[in-house]
Amino acid sequence: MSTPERNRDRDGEATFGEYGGQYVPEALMPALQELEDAYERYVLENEDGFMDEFRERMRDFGGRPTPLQRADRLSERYDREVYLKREDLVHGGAHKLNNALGQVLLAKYMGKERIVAETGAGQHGTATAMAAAHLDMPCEIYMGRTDINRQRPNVYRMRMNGAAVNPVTAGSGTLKEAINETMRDWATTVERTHYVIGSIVGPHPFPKLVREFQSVIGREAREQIREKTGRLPDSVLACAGGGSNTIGAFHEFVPDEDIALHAVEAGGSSLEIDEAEGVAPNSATLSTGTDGVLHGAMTKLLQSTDGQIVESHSVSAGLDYAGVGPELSHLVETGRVTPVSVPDEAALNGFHRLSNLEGIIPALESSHALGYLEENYEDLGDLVVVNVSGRGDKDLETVLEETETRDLEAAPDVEVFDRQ
Amino acid sequence: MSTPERNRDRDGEATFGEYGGQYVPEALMPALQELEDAYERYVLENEDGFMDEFRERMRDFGGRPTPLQRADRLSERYDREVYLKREDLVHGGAHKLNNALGQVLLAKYMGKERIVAETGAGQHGTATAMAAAHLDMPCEIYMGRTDINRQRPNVYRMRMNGAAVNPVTAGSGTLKEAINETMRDWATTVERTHYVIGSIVGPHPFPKLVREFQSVIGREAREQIREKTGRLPDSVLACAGGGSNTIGAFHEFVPDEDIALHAVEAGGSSLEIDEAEGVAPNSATLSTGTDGVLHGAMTKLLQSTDGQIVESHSVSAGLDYAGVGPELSHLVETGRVTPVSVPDEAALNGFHRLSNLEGIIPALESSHALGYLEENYEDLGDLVVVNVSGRGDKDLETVLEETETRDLEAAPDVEVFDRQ
Amino acid sequence: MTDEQTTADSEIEAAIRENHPALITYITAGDPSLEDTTEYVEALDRGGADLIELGLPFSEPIAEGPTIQAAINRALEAGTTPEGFFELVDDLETEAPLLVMTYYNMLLQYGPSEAQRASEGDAEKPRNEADVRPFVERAAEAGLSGIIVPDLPAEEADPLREACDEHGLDLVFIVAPTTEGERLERIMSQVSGFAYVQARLGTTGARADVSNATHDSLTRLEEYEVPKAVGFGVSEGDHAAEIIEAGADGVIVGSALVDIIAEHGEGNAPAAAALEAKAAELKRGARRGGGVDVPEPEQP
Amino acid sequence: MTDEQTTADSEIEAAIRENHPALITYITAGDPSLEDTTEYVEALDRGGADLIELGLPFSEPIAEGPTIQAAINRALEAGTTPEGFFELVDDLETEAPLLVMTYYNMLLQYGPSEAQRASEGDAEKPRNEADVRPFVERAAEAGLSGIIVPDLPAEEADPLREACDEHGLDLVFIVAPTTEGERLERIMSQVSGFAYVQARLGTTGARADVSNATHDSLTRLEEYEVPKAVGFGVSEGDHAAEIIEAGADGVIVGSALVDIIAEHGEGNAPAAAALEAKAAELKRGARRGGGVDVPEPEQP
Ligand SMILES: Cc1ncc(COP(=O)(O)O)c(C=O)c1O
Ligand SMILES: Cc1ncc(COP(=O)(O)O)c(C=O)c1O
Repeated sequence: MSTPERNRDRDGEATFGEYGGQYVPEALMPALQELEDAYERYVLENEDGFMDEFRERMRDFGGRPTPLQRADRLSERYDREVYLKREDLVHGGAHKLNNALGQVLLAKYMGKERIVAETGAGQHGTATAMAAAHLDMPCEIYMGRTDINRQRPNVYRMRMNGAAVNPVTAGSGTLKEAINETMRDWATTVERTHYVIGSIVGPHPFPKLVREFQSVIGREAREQIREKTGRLPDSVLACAGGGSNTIGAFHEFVPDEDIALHAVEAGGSSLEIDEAEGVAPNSATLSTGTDGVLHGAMTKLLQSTDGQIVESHSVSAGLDYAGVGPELSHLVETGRVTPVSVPDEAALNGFHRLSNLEGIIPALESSHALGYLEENYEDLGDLVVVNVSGRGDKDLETVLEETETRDLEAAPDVEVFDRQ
Repeated sequence: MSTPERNRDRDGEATFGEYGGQYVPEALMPALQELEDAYERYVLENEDGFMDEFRERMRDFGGRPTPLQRADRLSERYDREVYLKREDLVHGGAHKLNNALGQVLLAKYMGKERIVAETGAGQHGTATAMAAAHLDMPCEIYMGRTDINRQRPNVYRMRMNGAAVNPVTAGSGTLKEAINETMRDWATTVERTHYVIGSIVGPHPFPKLVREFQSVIGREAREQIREKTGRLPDSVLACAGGGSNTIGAFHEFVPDEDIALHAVEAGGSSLEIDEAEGVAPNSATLSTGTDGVLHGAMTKLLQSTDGQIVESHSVSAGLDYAGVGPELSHLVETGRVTPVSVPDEAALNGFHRLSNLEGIIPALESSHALGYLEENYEDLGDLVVVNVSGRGDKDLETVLEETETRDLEAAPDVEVFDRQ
Repeated sequence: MTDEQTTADSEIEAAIRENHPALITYITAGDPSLEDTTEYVEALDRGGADLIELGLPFSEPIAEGPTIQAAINRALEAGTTPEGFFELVDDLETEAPLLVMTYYNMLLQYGPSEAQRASEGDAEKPRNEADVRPFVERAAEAGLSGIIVPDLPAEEADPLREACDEHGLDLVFIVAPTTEGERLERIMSQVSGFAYVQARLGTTGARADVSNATHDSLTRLEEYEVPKAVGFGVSEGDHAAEIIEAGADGVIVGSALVDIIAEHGEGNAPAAAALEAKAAELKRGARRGGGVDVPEPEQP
Repeated sequence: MTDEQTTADSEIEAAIRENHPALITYITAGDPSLEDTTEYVEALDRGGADLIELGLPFSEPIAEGPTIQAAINRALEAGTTPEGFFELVDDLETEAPLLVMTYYNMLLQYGPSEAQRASEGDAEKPRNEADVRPFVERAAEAGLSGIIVPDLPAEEADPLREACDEHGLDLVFIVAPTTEGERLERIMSQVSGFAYVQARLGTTGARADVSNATHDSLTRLEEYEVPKAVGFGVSEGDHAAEIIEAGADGVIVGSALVDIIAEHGEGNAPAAAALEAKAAELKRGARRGGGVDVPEPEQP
């Protein structure tokens, strides 16, 4: 093995402190064991050169390494050095491919014949479809009917990459239902199918596996910031939905205790849960959630006192999830990661600000980290790294609509939005 | 200067053989001389470290170098080695930023206070708006009213990057009119304004200047193919509209006389010009055009026998131009570059094929090169490099519409296109 | 504790053995209302169910097929809560022992809230170890005989196993077609009441045939003493017969019954009658498979 | 050839000097039809135009403002061709000499087509050097006195300059506010007929004032013998007066006349009358500026 730090991942534990575990139907347990075995052999031991191939494909197909860019105008604005990790430049437009390609390749090494995945807004689905096309793997994506109607372009992209998109009509037809449905497919076809989970969530070994594929973000950033500034950052900011870009950005910095790690969640319109309606007008799971089991792992959740999962909300579809990766719950619980959140408005302003000042249109997800930066830069030290987890082309319509109804200080003139 | 090859560009000539020149209103001539001077000092001599800064920004902001990827499934399909130059991974989604960033930076070095640019489908406009935002330069983009209505997302992107988008209502409200209007703005404000032209067209020194910024494509590709295969390619394919990605891909290979260079033009629906209607149902300027002067340069054109410029047509908006870079005309005239074309259908099939087989959704422009590859691979030698000049997310709607009405062999099932 | 001991202590195991071949039925509590559930449970009891599983609805039922998922949604929309569920069970008087089937998070969250625990100075205790006790205690108090948690594999079951032992409840585990070797042994050493043999890969839901996996699983389980009941996809008397013939001690039927409830809509005596008839059909099928001959009922 | 010689040979220069201060008018041939153009040219001639520029429409008029661009589009839509244009000029009989104003590509393409030339074994000749001759020859034959090509700077003008000399046509160059030093000298050594002084940066189009750039340009040009006429934005008699006062030998008016044509639409005698009146107003203005007092015309 080439990277000795990775030994931290070889603890053989299915949990991170009290979080994690494997809360899944019995039928899936053998598949998880098989996956754990593959994770150890191919990912941790680089058996058959798996990691070499993964890295090579992420370079040639995925466009890695992504740059770490000094944000000149943000640095000036905040009177400190601000650097952006440009995951928006990864093929497909977000960090999601790091994980999708890793898992599809692993499925190939494991001899699986078929890939399934869930998707909400379509980001993980498109990344998985791209990876599957690239590696010639049949691929089916489960997507809620409501999401399908809201995210047509992503549906087309998946179909053009040759993936089947299976509409999920149950419930509200969004991400939660799509995950449930994918689990069902997997439970039925587990022997020949790999489930490419979309974030660092789910039962062990998924959170570790996904971390392994995503931690390239922080590994590169660490090397790049050293090269550019001769030092390590004072703080690292990343948005957190399921938390894959978050752990991806943080992992290599976790041992450096004096580097502040801020996981920026979607504050939505309010941090309170409406118990009666079973609705959280936010997705601030780390900041406000309570411990429980969802989708295979013990973690922090948005839930009612009875234990029902509530509907989360965020202007950003990719953060709109009631759970979060168990490792993040653990890192928050132990104080290593600081959970923070900003409301929808701050994220929208962050979106406009980066577009306008730096010529980078960030994903609405990533815009949360930029919104937090604006409001809290004074507490972040002299050298700040922000993970721009994806590009915002997919969010244009949403931003236009949301900007029309609000008075956003960072938005360009309203006539921009003359959508005759 | 670090790259000695560049001496070839220092001939001080305003023409490429009989093509090129400076056919512009007198008022612009001093600005062209100023630009020529700046081109020689900053670009060719790297004065004040201009080229160093350009390269650094293209790396950190633009995401260069882009990968040269082996296309596994195309290689198998065609039984030869096919490599893709991944310009689709450049920030903004196309090679256009190479030029836009170079010119905006040059304008800054020249002390200009303001940027104008034309755009057709919006690709050059968005690239320029991004570059201008990044470098804090006020920016106005001229865009035909018809194009504005057809390309709303690109209009939004420009506005979000803080650029003004000025609708051009004259004529058919498309690219030609936008260029005319931008020239007018420039002619009025020339002392403080730089016109960021969008391809290797226009009066000297634009074609050389743009070549200088775009030739990074071929420079990287040359090094990468050597590293990966130990040799140089037998042929290089690039689509050609104005020809900036084309010259960009070819320039470093021009001296290697045994490498075939194919400029793939838009064959549209037919290669004939309808003189009566003043319409060419194609944009195959190099293949079918005649010599004349358009937008400041002597070059090959789609024109009536009287000398009126005809309306070109292509399913791909970025190739839809009645002119072409004078250097390409020269390279075609001297036999160094082979002009070829494929019809709309072949490009659409190329689009679907790459999406489906390789997990890369190419721009419809680039899809022309892929369409040509499919039909002519046997004549291209053992090692082929195809320039994927941009990504196709912008083209989804067009491709859906065009696919619905045709019987395309490479398209996925029709139900993909259920657009309820 | 040896197998023999478990066997001896278990009300559930006793019910299966005494009524061999046994019929185990599942419906979702609160679908379409808790009042209706009372009626339906009584109907199943009358119809010949030997054990009755009651689903306590959870919002993310990842092991269920569309039928039961829809029933759970109806129950949640009707406002079914754990406390309402337990009150229902408090009042039920059936011959057949009752089990609760629910997801692990429902067990974890039952009891004093984090805030309450904090005010009681109890917040330090890690929830995932401590918190299943209040649920199990209340289940026992309500008279439930066992618990099935479809998202709790044996590896994670220690806390619940302990709590169940403490309160004398059976903890039923599912044995899947993919469960083999060491894992099978581990599960079989923990199971009590009966082994829930999953007839096929996939989720719950009525199907038209009996899978080969059922036969294989029963063969793998032959050596174990604990009764085996087969579920997932059983919908007709003939399936029941076939399964019992293959060596099972009981059949478990859920989706087929939930379908009946769904067809009849809200608060419906005919639904109860239909459930009773269906239970009778299934029980007859099981008996037929077990070689116990039963005459067809008279046509009405 | 010295300035003096040029001066002596030039019909255009003579027209300016004889009618000093001169009015030079522009309209687009074929707007809205070639028949109308004949009428309009005659009206301008009557109204007092001393030189008449006729635009031969080109599809990409990058030096024009919106007004003339629209006129060009109307002319093209009406089917105006170079041959039609020359036939129009063939038949025109005006006191004022005529110039053609068009873009370089129109000159290049005129004459035998590439296919024709190929069949005549002539295709080898590079078009950009050879091909302006047929146009110039035909222009001379039609009786045109000069040529203005707004997208042809002096640097690219050698072939055309030669052809014009050969056929005795003047080649008018534009001097822009940005034209200085060496470039100015070069242009002034090539110009014949008059120097077209561009009043301001930008494109053609009627404007409400006279720019400072005009004064600066005229000062820079003082030392040159050739007549100077100022255009771009001149629309009223008062502008004309001011420009002549500043030292110009003539004013050039285009957009203001094209506006009149556009207002009146197709085939319109009133348009001709209005053009004549406008020309008269402008000519009076020019004379006023030149100190030649002219009484206002009687109100109708
Ligand atoms: C660009 C981008 N960033 C962030 C996220 C959130 O996911 P995670 O928290 O797993 O990084 C998403 C999810 O779709 C995304 O598309
Ligand atoms: C992706 C892409 N490729 C190619 C082109 C054609 O331009 P050029 O021929 O200058 O490369 C365009 C123009 O918009 C483009 O967007």
